[in-house]
Amino acid sequence: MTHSNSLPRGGVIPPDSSLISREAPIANAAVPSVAVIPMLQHAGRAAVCVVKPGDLVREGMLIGRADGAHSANVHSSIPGRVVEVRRLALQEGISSDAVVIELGGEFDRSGRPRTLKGWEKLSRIDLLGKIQSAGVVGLGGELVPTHLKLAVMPGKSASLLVANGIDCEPSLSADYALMREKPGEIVEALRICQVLVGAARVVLALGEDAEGLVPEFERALARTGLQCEIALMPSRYPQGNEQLVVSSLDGTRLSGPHAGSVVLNVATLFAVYEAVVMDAPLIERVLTVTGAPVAAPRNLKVRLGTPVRDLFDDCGGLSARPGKIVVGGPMRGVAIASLDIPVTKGTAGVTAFAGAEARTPKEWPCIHCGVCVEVCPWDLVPTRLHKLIQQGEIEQAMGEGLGRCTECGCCAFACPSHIPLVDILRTGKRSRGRTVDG
Amino acid sequence: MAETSVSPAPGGLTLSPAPHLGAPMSTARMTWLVSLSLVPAAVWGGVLFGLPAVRVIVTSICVAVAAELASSALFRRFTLADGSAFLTGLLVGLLMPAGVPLYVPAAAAAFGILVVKQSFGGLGRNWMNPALGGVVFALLSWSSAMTRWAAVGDASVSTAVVPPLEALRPALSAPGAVGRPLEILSTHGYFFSTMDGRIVSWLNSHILSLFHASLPGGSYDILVGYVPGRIGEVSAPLLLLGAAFLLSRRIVRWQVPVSYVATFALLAWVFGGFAGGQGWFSGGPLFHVLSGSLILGAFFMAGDPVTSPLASTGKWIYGIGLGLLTFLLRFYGSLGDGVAVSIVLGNCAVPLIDKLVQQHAPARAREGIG
Amino acid sequence: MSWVGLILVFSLVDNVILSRLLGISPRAAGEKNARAALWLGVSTAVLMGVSALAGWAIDTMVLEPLRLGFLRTPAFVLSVAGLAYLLEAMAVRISPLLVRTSGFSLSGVALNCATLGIVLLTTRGSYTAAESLIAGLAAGSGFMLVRALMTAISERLEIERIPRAFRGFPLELISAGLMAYAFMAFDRAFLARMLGG
Amino acid sequence: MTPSDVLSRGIARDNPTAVLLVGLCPAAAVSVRVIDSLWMSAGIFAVMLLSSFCMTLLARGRTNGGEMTPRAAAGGWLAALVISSFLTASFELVLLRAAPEASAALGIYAPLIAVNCLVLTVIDETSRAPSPGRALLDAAGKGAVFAACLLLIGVLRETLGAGTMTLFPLPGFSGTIEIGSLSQDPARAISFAGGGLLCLGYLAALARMVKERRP
Repeated sequence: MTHSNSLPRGGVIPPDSSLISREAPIANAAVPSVAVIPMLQHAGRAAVCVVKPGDLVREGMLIGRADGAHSANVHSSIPGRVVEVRRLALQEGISSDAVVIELGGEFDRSGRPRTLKGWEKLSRIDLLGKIQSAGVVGLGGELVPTHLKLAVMPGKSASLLVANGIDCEPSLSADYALMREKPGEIVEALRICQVLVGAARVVLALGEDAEGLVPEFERALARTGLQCEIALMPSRYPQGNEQLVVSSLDGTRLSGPHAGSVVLNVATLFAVYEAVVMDAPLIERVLTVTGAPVAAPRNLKVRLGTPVRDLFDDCGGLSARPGKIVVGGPMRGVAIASLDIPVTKGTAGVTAFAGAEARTPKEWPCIHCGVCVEVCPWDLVPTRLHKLIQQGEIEQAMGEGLGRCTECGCCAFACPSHIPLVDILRTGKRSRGRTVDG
Repeated sequence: MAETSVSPAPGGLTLSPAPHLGAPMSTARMTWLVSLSLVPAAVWGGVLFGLPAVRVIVTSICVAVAAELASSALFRRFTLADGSAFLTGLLVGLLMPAGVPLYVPAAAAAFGILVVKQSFGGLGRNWMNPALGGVVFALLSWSSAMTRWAAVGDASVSTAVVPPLEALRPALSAPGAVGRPLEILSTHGYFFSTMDGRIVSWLNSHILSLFHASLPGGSYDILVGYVPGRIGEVSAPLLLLGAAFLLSRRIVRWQVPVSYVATFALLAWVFGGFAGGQGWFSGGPLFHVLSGSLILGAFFMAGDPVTSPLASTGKWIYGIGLGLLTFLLRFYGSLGDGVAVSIVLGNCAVPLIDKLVQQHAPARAREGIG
Repeated sequence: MSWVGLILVFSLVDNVILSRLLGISPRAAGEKNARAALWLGVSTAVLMGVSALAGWAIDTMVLEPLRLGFLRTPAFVLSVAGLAYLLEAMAVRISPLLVRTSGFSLSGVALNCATLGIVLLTTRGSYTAAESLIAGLAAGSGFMLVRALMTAISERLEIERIPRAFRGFPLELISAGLMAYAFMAFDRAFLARMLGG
Repeated sequence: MTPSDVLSRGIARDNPTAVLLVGLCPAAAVSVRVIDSLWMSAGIFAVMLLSSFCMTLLARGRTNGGEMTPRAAAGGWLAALVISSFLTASFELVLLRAAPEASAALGIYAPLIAVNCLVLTVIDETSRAPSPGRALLDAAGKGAVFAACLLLIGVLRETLGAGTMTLFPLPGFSGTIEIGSLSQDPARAISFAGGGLLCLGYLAALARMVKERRP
């Protein structure tokens, strides 16, 4: 069962700057000698640190306990000794405590034979508990604890369960690489989730460029007997967005969060598999290291807490002095000031830009060309919104839909006047006060 | 401009907001490319009408640039680099007849830049096309000077000095004028080039006779643009060449020009025949599309992003409205060929069109929730 | 002149704002509300139509027979003010909320000036009662059409960065001037050709 | 709603520049010739001052310092309209006698003086003012500014739009000055209604600039 669905409207096709061979195997990144593990790697409040300097920690040991509904557990990704707990600036305006661990001692898991645990006999509560305690959060970017998404009200069931295999950014291919290497595991995790939510319809959504993976998945599905459609979607950014995937599948217009549908990124599903079947906490993830200055861009499996600096060493180093380093992809990634920023659960990729690419182009006046209106997937009028915000008319802008903006970056990408529309819209949203979690 | 958080980090890394990719095209480049794509038509006009035409174009460009510089000094911001003043000057020049006294293009360019554009804060903020605003000002002020045509070819034949479209109106009111526009012109002694005579008669006798069809005299001249007229409007093929370039680079969107020309041609075909003493469906759509400044106006001025609607629904409404207005004003109006003034009229309605189309958009989004 | 001609002359050719310069005032904030704007438009057209009719009645039935022509101005001024007051009172009855929240008003000075202008034009033009009514209604529609266009333009300009000296009323006037030039395409010769041929 | 709110609704009373400009709009319609601007200014000036004077007399008899009741305000408003319209009618008659040609040129704009924004606002202000003498002086000042603005617009529009200056005809002088070659090919568009609106717009911008320079 394979069918194509198009983006309801808008979207852009950015130049594919992924310089990596998507087909190359995922390489294991070197274990960092010092891991810096922030307590804030998820949507809610930062986890409460449960270790202190001098403590010895084992690989996969709990070092931060979830604090509140949207918070998640944090585990040590390496064995060793806690050197210090310090404040770390993650990005503009956001900082959290981070545990600094110096590598030492033995690995409990890595390199040891792994035992599969049967999960069919476990209760829903046990399954959700395993996922929760492993600190699994949505790895596609939203970083909401996964057990919350899977906790369907008793007696109810979801209408739609989607395994989202579309990479969230144009030049990242970590999700693709994971799907190529672990189709069985992903399907198994999908089965677990289906047991939990009991959806009427289960769909595996793939990008058009991943058509080659369809036979492999069909075999895996046949083995397990899971009733699941495979849907191919156009590779137009931001097709990987959760709401867009759902509305493409439903054929409905865009609206707020879809009640009754559960969308899980394939990396998240793999983490669910590890948590349930392997009893392993989330301490590593696959990410893409790319960009012109990177000598050998590739997909890496990286332990959380590894500094970005180390990743480049695993990719043959930097061939040129980069002008800008971005955590994430080119459309939504956050530029970082220092290479010491660690990899966290949300890091789907690291992109380096050469000096010339990093220069911000000259800004011209808005000429009302309407390209931003054309590309906005959310039916907004970014040119009007940004002018309203600059005039201080935030309420008016909210009335015209500012709240629906997901900062996907299409408008600013397409703007011929190079107006930083997303930045202005984001400022407008922030100035209206922080939105309440949940 | 907007306060963006672009700053070099201590390690020499740039910190700028996402997205980190951008459009390769820039607004200034787009504007200069529009000017570039007008060059072939401008050169044709220069060759056809000689030195007077060059003088008109140079005057209007110089005045436009000077006016832009003056307002730059007043508002303390340098805006010449965006190319819009040059383009306005060029368009004003192209919309003038070659024989016009030079103060007319000068006044039109100055009015366009200072009143129509800079009073509103410069490029992107004006709601009326500066070049057309200037031209309409000139049309209203100096209507007779705006019809001082320059001769093409054999200047001793008086009719060769008037553009076909202008010659058509008196010819139509003469008794016994029946037929398609070019036929009426021929029977009233309108002068076409000898080249035209040779090519059309060869085509008629060698090829079209096989299909029992014939072309009226003047077809070749009209198509190639070997006729009197405003400097930039005469050569339809060269204008279309420039337009094709702009469309292919997505500098001009196709919706407005295409719906504009199509609506106009349809109306001219259906109703245009009445003026020639005939009934329905007998107008000369091709003649009317190729004569006057319709193509120049549709692609280079109606397609101007600043003064056309944002969304594509609005663009269609705008284009169809322009076609209707141009039809009415060309067949019944008094201001030239009706193109300049109908686009200016259309400009007046653009903010309202945008408002109505946008008021529609949130309603659509609400449908999804409900 | 035919009915169509009469309507076109009073709505487009001799537009109250663009060619008579009547009824111009800085935009009222209430007009942002689309429904209020529509209401105001309809009632303005009605006010102008009824006033023109009343003006005709006063002129031909009272002032002419009694040879009181010199009293025209006071009579018209008072009748327009009275009618505006009446219509507004009716609007308050029909939809009190709309009137209160939107700044809906039929008795503004500029509007009264425009209405009086219409009355003067129709009575001087020696039209019949029906023609006066139609002319008034047409003038009112033309007034509101231009008002709607200008409102949309100034709403677009409102959010732009514009030199401070020009913000607001000055640009509304300049925009109206440019629009007046554009509307000169609809002249009497155009009407004559279109309706005659 | 009391009729005294009428003015505050139509136009902000505390913004004299806006009142002046809104009042100028209908007046500018006749500013095609300098002479017409002069007659129009004269009409506005006379009607405004005389009706203000009448109103102060009336108001003095009626309100003895206390707050005006809505009914009194309504009566005052009606009185203002009656007075200004009768004075306007008188001005029309005078104009018809003194300068029939100007009367024709002013057309419907002469009776419109009765409901001119500036005239009504000034009448309203003077009838409320504690010291009528001062208010009348104030009104005269406003009338002078109005006349100057209208004259400026008239001169601009006639010189640029027609290349002439039309003044009073005197013995040995036709009343019209032709300005060099400009009268051959004037920018006729400036003498159209649109030109009047543009002049008003730039005048408004100029007024804003002057006001901001001098806080």
